[in-house]
Amino acid sequence: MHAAHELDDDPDGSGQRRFDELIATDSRIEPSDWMPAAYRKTLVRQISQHANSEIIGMQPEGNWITRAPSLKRKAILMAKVQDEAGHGLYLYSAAQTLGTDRDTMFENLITGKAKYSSIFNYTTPTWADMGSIGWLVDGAAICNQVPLCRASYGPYGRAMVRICKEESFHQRQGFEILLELMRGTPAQQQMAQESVNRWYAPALMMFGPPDADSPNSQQSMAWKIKRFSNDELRQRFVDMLVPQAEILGVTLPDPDLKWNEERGHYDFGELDWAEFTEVLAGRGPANAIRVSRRRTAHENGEWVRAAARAYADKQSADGQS
Amino acid sequence: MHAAHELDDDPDGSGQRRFDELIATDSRIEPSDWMPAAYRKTLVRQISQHANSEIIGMQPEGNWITRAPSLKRKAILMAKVQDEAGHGLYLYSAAQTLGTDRDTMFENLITGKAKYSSIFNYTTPTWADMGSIGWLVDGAAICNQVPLCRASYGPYGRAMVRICKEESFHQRQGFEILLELMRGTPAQQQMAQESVNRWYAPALMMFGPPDADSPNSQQSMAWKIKRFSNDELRQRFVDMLVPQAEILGVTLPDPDLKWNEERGHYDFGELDWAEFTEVLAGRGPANAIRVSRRRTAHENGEWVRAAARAYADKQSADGQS
Amino acid sequence: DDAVARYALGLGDDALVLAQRLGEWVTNAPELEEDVALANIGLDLLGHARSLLTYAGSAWGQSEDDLAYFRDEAQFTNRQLFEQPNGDFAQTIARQLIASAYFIGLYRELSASADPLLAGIAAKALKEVDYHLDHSEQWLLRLGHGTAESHRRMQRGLDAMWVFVDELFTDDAIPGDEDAAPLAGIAVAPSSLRAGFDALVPRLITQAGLTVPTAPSARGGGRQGSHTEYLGPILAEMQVLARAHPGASW
Amino acid sequence: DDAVARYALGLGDDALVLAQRLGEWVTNAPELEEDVALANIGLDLLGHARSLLTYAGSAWGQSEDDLAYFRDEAQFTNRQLFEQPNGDFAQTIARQLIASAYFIGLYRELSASADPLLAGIAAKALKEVDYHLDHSEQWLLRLGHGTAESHRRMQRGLDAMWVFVDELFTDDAIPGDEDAAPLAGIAVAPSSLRAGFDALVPRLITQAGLTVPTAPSARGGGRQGSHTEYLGPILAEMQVLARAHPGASW
Repeated sequence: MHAAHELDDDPDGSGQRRFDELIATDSRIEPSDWMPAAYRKTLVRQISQHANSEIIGMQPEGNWITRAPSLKRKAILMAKVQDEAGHGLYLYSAAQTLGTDRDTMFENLITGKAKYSSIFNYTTPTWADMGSIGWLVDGAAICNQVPLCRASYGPYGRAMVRICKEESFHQRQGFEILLELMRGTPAQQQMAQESVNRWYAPALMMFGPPDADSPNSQQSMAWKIKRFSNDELRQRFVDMLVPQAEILGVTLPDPDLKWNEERGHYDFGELDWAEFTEVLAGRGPANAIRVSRRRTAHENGEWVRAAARAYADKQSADGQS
Repeated sequence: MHAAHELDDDPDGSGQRRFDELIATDSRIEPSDWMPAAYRKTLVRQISQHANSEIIGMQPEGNWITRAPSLKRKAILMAKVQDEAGHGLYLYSAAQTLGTDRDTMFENLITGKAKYSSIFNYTTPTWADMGSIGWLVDGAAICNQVPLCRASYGPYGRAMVRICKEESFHQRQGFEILLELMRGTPAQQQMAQESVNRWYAPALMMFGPPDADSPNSQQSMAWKIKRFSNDELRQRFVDMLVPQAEILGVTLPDPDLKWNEERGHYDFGELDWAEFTEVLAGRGPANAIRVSRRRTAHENGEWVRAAARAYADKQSADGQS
Repeated sequence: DDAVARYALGLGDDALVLAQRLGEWVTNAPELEEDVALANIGLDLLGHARSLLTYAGSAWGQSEDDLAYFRDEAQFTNRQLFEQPNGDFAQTIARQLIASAYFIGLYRELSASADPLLAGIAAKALKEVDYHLDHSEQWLLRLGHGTAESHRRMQRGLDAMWVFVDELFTDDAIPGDEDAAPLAGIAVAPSSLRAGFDALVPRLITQAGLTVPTAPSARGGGRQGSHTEYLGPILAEMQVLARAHPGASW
Repeated sequence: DDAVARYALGLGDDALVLAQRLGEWVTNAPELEEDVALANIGLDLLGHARSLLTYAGSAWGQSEDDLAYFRDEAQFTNRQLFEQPNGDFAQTIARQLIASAYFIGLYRELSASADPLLAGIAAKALKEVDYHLDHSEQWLLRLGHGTAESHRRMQRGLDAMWVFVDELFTDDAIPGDEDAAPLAGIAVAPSSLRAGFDALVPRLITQAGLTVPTAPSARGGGRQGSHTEYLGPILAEMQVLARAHPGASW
């Protein structure tokens, strides 16, 4: 167990010196390396939250698997939701290298103790939401995550490399869904625009509060877990979206959005952080159903897992006898 | 328990004499009266089969409650299926007066030991089947059941009076469903005709095999449980259907069907008794799902019934203390 | 009157969606008596829905079936409680307990509405929902005090459904009537029903040996067409046949 | 060729309907690994369905989506096993065990078909269904030998699904090809696969400590459009969006 590394495990300070050096030279910290307890704790929180987000994030899209309007889209959507489950498992593995076991993390999720990305507390009333989630939500996730591929903690950075590859695939698929709708019937175009109207601002808020209100960010940047500030990433995302929206022919729902020649970036309007706080506090459109749905699945499956455990026990008893 | 009446409970033959007299005078046998063991057994079999038929018969119609095409039809259908559950309960009560308890009868149903009417082993792929079941299946049931209102066993006869009233209401509703379809679009008319094509012959077979092949009927008629032979009832039913089919504008699927001036009845073609036997033997279109569906409901509800029992026990314990 | 019609529509959608959910139980209940009871409650609610939708539709030249079968998810204005899945029997009872207690307060007040049609519908419905509450209450007691498993499930059911309680009593839920003046005397302000609910339901829960849940509320917005992901599939099934034959009569 | 197309359609419908059922599990599985595994199997089957329906449709100028979304229940020619409800996890495993063992035999033979397209589809599918059988087999063992409850449920699942086995091997199931001659060398006669199935599946069931069921078979007739009452609601959900936007492309 890695817990042995913590607290009084670095009496002569050599662990800290080596850690600082690895960070300074942009090298990777590995599970067997000494690391500060706070660094470990920050990583566990971040990685498990990310895993939980993948798992809960299956639901808004899973909602449309049985109703996808073409077999091709059904296949893409099933594959995507399956990827998300895979990401969840992969990230749990990365977190386990830090000494926190998966059952605990999952238990924290289904008892409501652990967090997941607030964006998944929005609902998906229309098919176009499959496009918006891909284009906007996965798009924002990628902006967040690409820098994480260089995160100082090795297993996390490597997990992110794989995940980012799949996410950018997902983003393109989302863009294609919207493109197909915008090239379709008036009803389809309206469906696409209405969906983008709902998802645009929540996607921008995925980068977290403005830098001035984001107390944890500084330390994470010093540790090279995080590489860019919330506001930097948000700006990068908006700059990326505008030309894509033009290709799609959708209007981004922000009257203040315009090119700032001087800054070389798009200016954009104030976000409704009160809304963000509401959703974070559990009063989003779908908070009430997300965790309880996974918990119900887990509880209904208890007899299955019990059988698997009993069988494994019998097998290993047989092996020993 | 009524079992005390059986076998050696009529040493001087007075019970049998009184029973014979009641039957001869068309009077009613009541639960407290002496009755021959075979009479009791025949009744229990018939009444519990009838109850089981009502319970299993809920399924082919229950299939369309969530998809009924108008709110009025949805309401009528829900009420009908609910009536069938009520009939099942009511008939179980009548059978209980003969000393067989409900749990045993229900257990026999869900373990596949007890029979129910074969007609409910047909499926209801279209909405028009809600019409055909009402018009043809309930119609046949009424022909069978109206005479049972005068059945010699009191509780059974009285149960049938109530049930027949509701059944004739159901039959009219089925007729109305078909009438509405036949007055509707070509697609609706086709739906109605196709459904009648499927249900007509099975409905005629509901009266049981031809009299020559129906060994149990004679004794039942002597006991005045049954009042008309299978073939008599079938003829009555066909005679009733033909003018109704004309009003509907549907074709009854029997090329041999025609008025026989001499007999004063409609002649009709041979029925496919091999098909009847197949379904009876468990190889109908829906045998495989009917019993297992009710059994699943029962098993899934075990914890609910256990809670109700535990609560009742606690209540009565409290009452005593 | 358009505002009255929209008010009736909201109430009608509540009843319709819950009736549809209860219809799913038929042939699947834990015992035959419950097949009957749940169908009965569903039928009553369907009756309320039909009266309310017919009344709403009369303002727009639309029939109850136009409204029930040819609106899409975003046009349905039921509150979210009513679209929640049946879950196990305990969750159904939890949902019905909350719904029936809410309906009792609503229809009691509404039976004094200045709109005689709404008043009439409410007066008739009131007798029925009173019986519905009784049914839920009996099961709440049985499951709460029954076995360890039934207690656990009943509490879980309450926890899952309780988050939809606040929405029932939110005043912004009268669409198009934001300042509440135009429908004064006609509609019932949802918030005015809260005290009655709070005086009744927590006591029943406590009497059943269970705990009144405290989780944060769902956001709601059903009256504005915002729904949880459970409504879409309900409508897909409910509307499939009617939509396959547009213009047909049944 | 119309007969080949109808043959491909039947196989395609089998895969499509089963894929749709497996899709219902996603986000509801007993553990995340099973969300992944069941989605994986569903995806493979969906892939087979798409190839087969595309091939079938090419004979009639119809796309895979025309066939999947715009046919009614009576036009679906899947065998009844595939439309059966997921039930509990054990029932899903029972259904998948039977399906996968059947598919293995089918695709092994079909990969030698004189029709190069069918042969190609089958050869690709064969590798995948082999993994599917392995998955079911592992769970069959775990549930059969696991706990008393899992054993009971697994047996119940087998009992419920076994009645649909005979239909899989019924030769009259090649529509429009009653004398079997025109498709000789192209299609696989279902009855020819029975021996392989019987040599495999009963042994697996027995190894798991379970009993091979003996209840009478369901009548079948899926290839002729006869279905149990479970197919209608599947199609209502699957087709709802596509049908709401006729002629749209996605």
